[in-house]
Amino acid sequence: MREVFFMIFSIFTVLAALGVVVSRHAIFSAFSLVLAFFGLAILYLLWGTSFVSMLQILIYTGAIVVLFVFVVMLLDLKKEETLDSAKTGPLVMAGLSVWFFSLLILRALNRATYFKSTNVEAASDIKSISTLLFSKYLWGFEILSVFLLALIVSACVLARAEYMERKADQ
Amino acid sequence: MMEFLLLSMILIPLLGSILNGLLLRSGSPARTGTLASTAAGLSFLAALLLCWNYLSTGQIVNVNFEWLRVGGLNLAWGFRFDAITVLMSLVVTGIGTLIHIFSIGYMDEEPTPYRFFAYLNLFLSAMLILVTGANLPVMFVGWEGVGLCSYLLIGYWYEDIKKADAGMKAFVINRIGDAGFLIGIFMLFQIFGTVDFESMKLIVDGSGSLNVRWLQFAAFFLFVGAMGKSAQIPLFTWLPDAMAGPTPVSALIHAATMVTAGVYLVARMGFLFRVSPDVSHFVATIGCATALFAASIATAQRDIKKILAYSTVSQLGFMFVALGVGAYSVALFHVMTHAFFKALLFLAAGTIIHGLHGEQDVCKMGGLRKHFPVTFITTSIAVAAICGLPPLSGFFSKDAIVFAALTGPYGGPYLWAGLSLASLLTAFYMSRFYFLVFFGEYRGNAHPHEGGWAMKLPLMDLAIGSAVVGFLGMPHGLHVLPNYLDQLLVPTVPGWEEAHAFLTEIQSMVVAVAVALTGIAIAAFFYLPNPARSDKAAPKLLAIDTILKNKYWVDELYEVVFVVPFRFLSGVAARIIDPRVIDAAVLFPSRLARAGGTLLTFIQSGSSQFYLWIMLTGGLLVLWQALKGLIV
Amino acid sequence: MIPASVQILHWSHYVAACLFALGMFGFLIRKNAIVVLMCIELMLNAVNLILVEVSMRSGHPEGLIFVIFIITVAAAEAAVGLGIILNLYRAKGTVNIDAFRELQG
Amino acid sequence: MDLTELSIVSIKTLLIYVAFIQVVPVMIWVERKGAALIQDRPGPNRVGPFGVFQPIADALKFLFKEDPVPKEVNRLLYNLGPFLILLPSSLIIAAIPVGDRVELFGRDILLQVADIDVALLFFLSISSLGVYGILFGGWASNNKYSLLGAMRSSSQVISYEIPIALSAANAVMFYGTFSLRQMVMQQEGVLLGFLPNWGIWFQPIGFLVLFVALFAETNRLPFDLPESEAELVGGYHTEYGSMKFAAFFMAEYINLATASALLVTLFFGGWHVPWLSDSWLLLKLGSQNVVALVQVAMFLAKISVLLCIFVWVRWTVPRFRFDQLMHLAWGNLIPLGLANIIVTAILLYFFEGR
Repeated sequence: MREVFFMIFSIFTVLAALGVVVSRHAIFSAFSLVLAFFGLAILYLLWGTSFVSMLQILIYTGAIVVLFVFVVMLLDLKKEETLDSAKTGPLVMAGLSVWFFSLLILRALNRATYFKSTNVEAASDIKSISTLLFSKYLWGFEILSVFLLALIVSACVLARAEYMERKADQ
Repeated sequence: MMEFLLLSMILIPLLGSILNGLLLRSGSPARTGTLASTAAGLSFLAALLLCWNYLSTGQIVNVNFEWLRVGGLNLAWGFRFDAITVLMSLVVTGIGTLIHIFSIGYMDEEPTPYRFFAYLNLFLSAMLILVTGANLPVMFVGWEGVGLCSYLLIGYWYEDIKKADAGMKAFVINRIGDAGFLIGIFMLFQIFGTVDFESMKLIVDGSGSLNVRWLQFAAFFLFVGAMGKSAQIPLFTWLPDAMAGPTPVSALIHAATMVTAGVYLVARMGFLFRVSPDVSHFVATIGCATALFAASIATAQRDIKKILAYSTVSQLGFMFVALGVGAYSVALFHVMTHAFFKALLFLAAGTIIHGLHGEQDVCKMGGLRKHFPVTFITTSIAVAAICGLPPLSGFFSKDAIVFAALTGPYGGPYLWAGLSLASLLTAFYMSRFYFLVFFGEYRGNAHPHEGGWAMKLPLMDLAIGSAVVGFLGMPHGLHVLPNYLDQLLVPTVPGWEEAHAFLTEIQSMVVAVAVALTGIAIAAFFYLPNPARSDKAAPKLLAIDTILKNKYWVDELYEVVFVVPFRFLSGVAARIIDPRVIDAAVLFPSRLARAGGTLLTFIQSGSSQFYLWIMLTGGLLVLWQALKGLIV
Repeated sequence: MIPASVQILHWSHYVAACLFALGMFGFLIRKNAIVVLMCIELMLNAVNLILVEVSMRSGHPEGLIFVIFIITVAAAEAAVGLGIILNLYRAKGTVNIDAFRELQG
Repeated sequence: MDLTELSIVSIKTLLIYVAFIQVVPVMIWVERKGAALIQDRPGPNRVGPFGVFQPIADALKFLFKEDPVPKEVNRLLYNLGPFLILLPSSLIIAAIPVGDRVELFGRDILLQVADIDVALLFFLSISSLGVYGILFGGWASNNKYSLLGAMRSSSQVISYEIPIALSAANAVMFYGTFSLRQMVMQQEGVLLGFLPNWGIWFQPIGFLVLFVALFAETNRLPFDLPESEAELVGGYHTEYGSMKFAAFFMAEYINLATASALLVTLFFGGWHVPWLSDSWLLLKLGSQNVVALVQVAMFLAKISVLLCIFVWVRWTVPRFRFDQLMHLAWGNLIPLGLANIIVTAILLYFFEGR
C-alpha cells in the first residue's frame, strides 16, 4: 500500500516540478508548484512524519505559494511569455550539467552512512519534536523568531516602499 | 576590595567623561559640571580610602591584567598604589576635584560645557593612569593621555586660531620629549628585559654588573621626556603659550599636575638616576638654569597668566634641581606644596579674569583687594607661600630644596647660589604681581565682581592647603615635628645622606627668609607707592628690560634654527619623495590589481543565472574530484 | 507487488535529486524572476525531503527540526524575495531577470 | 488491510460525506426561510409544504441552466476553480469526529473518516487550500471585478487564518493534543456540578476569536467582502454559471458545516450529550450502537444550532468595510489571540494537569 502510494506520488511530484519549470505562463508554474508541494506533503506522510507534512501544506501551499500567485496576478505578465524562451544550446547544456550534478550528488548521498542504515524510524510525533525544539534547539528557535520579526518589518518596508515615499513627501 | 577601589579611582572619571561626552551634550554648565565634579569627588574618595589603607597597613595594592605578550616582553595593564602614588593621587584627585568645582563657576557662560568637562575628567583619568602605572608603558599611556587632554584643553576655544596653534605647539613640543621617553623605554627594556618599576629597581639595587654608560643614556632619554612634559630648557616654550586655555585648565594641568609628571617620572626612576651621576648633574644644571631663566622672564611680563606660567616653569626648575642633586622626596614635597599654592594662584587669577570680563593685563588692574576680598586673602597666603615666608608650605619645601642643593649627593654651592638668586627673583616678581593687582587704584574700565561660591570655596580650601601642607615635611633640623613625608617616601624613592656644608639647616633657612624679604622689599619699593607709573618707569632703568620682555627671543630662535629648515625639508618630502617614491610604490600594486580586475569583470555580469552557472561548474569540479574513483 | 524487502521509500532521495535538478534547471533557463524564485523553493523542498529521509532512516529527529527551520526560512525568503520583485517591477516594468544587471562589474 | 476493512472504511466515508453534503440543501432552505423570518416576509412557500422542496428545485435549475464560458479565459483554470474550492471543503470532513464508535460485524468502527493524530493541523492546512479555488477562479474569469474579489478574498482568508491558528494553538495547549477525537474525549461529563464539561468555559476568548474568524474564513456576512454585490458585481464567481456556480455555493455551505463542526468539537463537547457521561448512557441504553446513534444525533443538533446562529448573524449584521475587516483581524483578533495564548500558558504552568 505504502509502496504504491509512494510510487504514484513521487511520480506525481516530479511531474508537477517539471510543470513548474516548463510552464509558459507563471500562473501555471505556480499551480504546478502547489501540486508539487502537495505531493511532497504526501511523501512526508508516507514517511510517517504527519506533523511536517501538515506544516508543508499549511506554510508552503497555504501561504508561500499563495504569495507567489498573488504577485503573478498583481503584475501584468502577459508580455513576459514571449520573452521567456531559452535557446537550445544553453538548454541542452544546462540539462546535461544539472543531470550530471544530481548524479554526482546521488553518488555522494549513497555513500553516506545514513543511507546505508536499515529502517530506524525516528520519533516523529509532535511531542518529541517539540521537546527537542524547545531544549536543544531553543536558541535556533529564538533566533529564528527574531529573524522572522526582522523579516516582517523588511517585507512591509519593501512592499510599501512607494507608499512610504509618498508619505515622506507630504 | 582595594583592587576594586584602585580601578574605580581610575575609571570613575573616565566614566564621567564618557557620560558627559555622550549623554549630556546639551547640558548646562551646572549639570555637566556637577556630573564631572561628582566623578572627580568619588575618585578623590577612593584615593582617600586607598591612602588610609596604605598608611594603616602599609600594604601595596597591585592590579594586573594581561595586555600583550610578545617574545620576551610580557606586558600587563599593571596598576600599583604605593607611597609615591599616595602622594600624587591625593594631589591629583584632591586639587582636581576643587578645580572641577571652580570650573562650574568659571565656565558658566560656555555654549558647550560638556566638551570641557569631558576633557577635564578624561585628563583626570589619564593622570591617574600615569601615577598608578606599574610599568613604563602603562605610565606612557597616561603620559600620552594627559598630553592629548592638554592639547584638547589648550585649544578648547579652537575658533581662535592663536589658541588652536598654542595647543598644537604644546602637542608638537611634547612629541619631542615623548620621543626621548620612548627611546628611554626601549633602552631600558634592552638593558633589563623588563619595564616594570619594581623589577628594574630590584635589578639595579641587586647587581653592580650593569653597564653604567648605557644606564646613563637611558636615564638621559627619560629625562628628555621629562623635559618636554615639565617644560625645562630647551623645551619650555610651550607652557607660557599653553595659557591660551581656560584658566582652570592652566591651574590643573599646567601648574598643579600634568607638568609635574616629569618630576614624578624622574622620582619614580630615582633608582636609575641615582646611579647615573653625570645625568644627575645635567638634570640639576638644567633645573637651576630653568629656574633662573624663567624667573627673570617673569619679572617683565604684564599678562597675569604669563607671569604665573613662567613662575611655574621656574618652580619646576627648582624641583629638577632637587631631583638632580638626589633629593627625590624633597622634589615630591615641592610638587605637592607647589600644586596647592600654584593652583590657588591660577584660580585666583581665573577669578580675577572672570570678574574683569577677560582682562589679563596686570597694568590694567589694581586696587582689586576691595572688589575681591576672598581672592585677596587667599592670594596673599599663596604669594607668601611661593615667596617662601614661614611658616607657610612654600617655605618648607623651597627651603628644603635650596638646602638639598647645597648638601645633596650631587649638590654644590653653585647650585645653592643659583637657587637663592632664583628665590630672590621669585619673591620679586610674585610681589610685583601682588602689588600691581591688589594695591593702588583700579586702572581698568570693567566692573569688577567676585565669583560665586563655586569659585570661592575651592580658593579657600586651597588656601588652607597652601598654608598647612608644609608641616608634613618639616625639616629635621627644626625638631618640631617629624618629617612625615620622608617617612612615607623613603621605602620607595632613594633616600640621601646630607653632606657637610658651610651652612646648617637653620642658617640656610635664615638666609632664605632674608632673600625672600629682600625680593619683596625691592618690589614694594618699586611698585607699592605708585603702581601705575612705576611699572613703566622702574624696569626701564635696566638695559635688559627689552630682552626680558621678549623672553630672550627663544621662540624666534627656535623658529630660525628648527622650524624653517624643517619646513624646507617637509616641502622637499611633500613635493618629491611623497609623490615620486611612496605614492608610486603604493599605487603600483593597486593599479596591477585593478588591471587584473578589469580582465575578470566579465564574471560579474549582473545576471544571477550566470552566477549559478559558475556555482554549478565549481560544484561539479569539486564533486568530480571527490568522487572520481567511485564513478568511473 | 513489490517485495517487502525492498523498501521503496528509501528511494526518496532519488525523488529529491530529481526535484533539485529540476529546480536548478529551471533557475538556469527561466527568465521570469518569479519562476526563478519558485525554482529555489523547489530546491529547498528537495533538501527537506532528503532531511526527512535521513531523519527517519537514522532515527535522529534532528532532521525534522531542520525541516521546520527550513520551512520557516523559506517563508521568509519568499516574502522578501517577492517584495523585491514587486519593487523591481515598479522600477522597470518587467520581471525578466536579464533586465536587472545594474550590479555588473 | 483486508477487503472487509477497506469496504467498511469506504462505506463509512461515503455515509459521512453524503451526510455532510446534505447540509447544503437543508441550509439553502433554512437560509431562505430564516431571511424571510427576519425580514418579515413568507419566503419560499410554493414547492412542497413550507417550501421544503425548494432546494431540489434550485438544484434542478442549476443543472439545466446554460453553462457559459466567457471569451478569452484561461479554460483550464476557469474550469478548475469550482473544483479547487469544493475539494478542500470536502477533504476537511475527513477529520471531524461525528461520534464515538459503533460495534458492527465484531469490529469497533470509529465514527470518523480518519482519526488523524494531527487532525487540528489537518483542518487548518486543508482549509488554507480553499483560497486557491477563489484565486484561480477569479483570475481565470478574465474580469477585473472577479480578480478584485479574488484578491480581497484571499487576503481576507489568509489574514483570518492567523487568529484561527492562534485559537487552535490555544486549544492544543489546553487539551494537550492535536487530535480532535482526544479533545472531544476530554469534554465528557459535568463541570462544577451544574455545567456541561465544555471547552468554552475554559477558553471563552479562544472561542470568541475562533467564532469571529470563522465568519471571515467562510466568507459569510458580515465579512463577505469578496462577493459584495454593490462593489464587485458578484465577486470571484461573477463569470460562473450553472453547476460551477453551484459548486461555489456548495463549498460555502460545506465550509459552514465544517466550521460549525470544529466549533462544536473544540468548545461544545463534540458528540457528548451535555451533562451525561458515555458510561452512564451505555448503562441506561444497553448497546454501544444506540449510544453512538444518540451521540451522532447530539452532534447534529449542536451543529444545527450553530448553523442557525450563522444564518441569524448573516441577516442581522451589516457588512464591514474592507479596511475595517483587516483591522479587526490584525488589530483586534490577533493581539487578543496572542494574549490569550500567554494567559493560557501561564495558567497551565500553575495548574498543570487540570
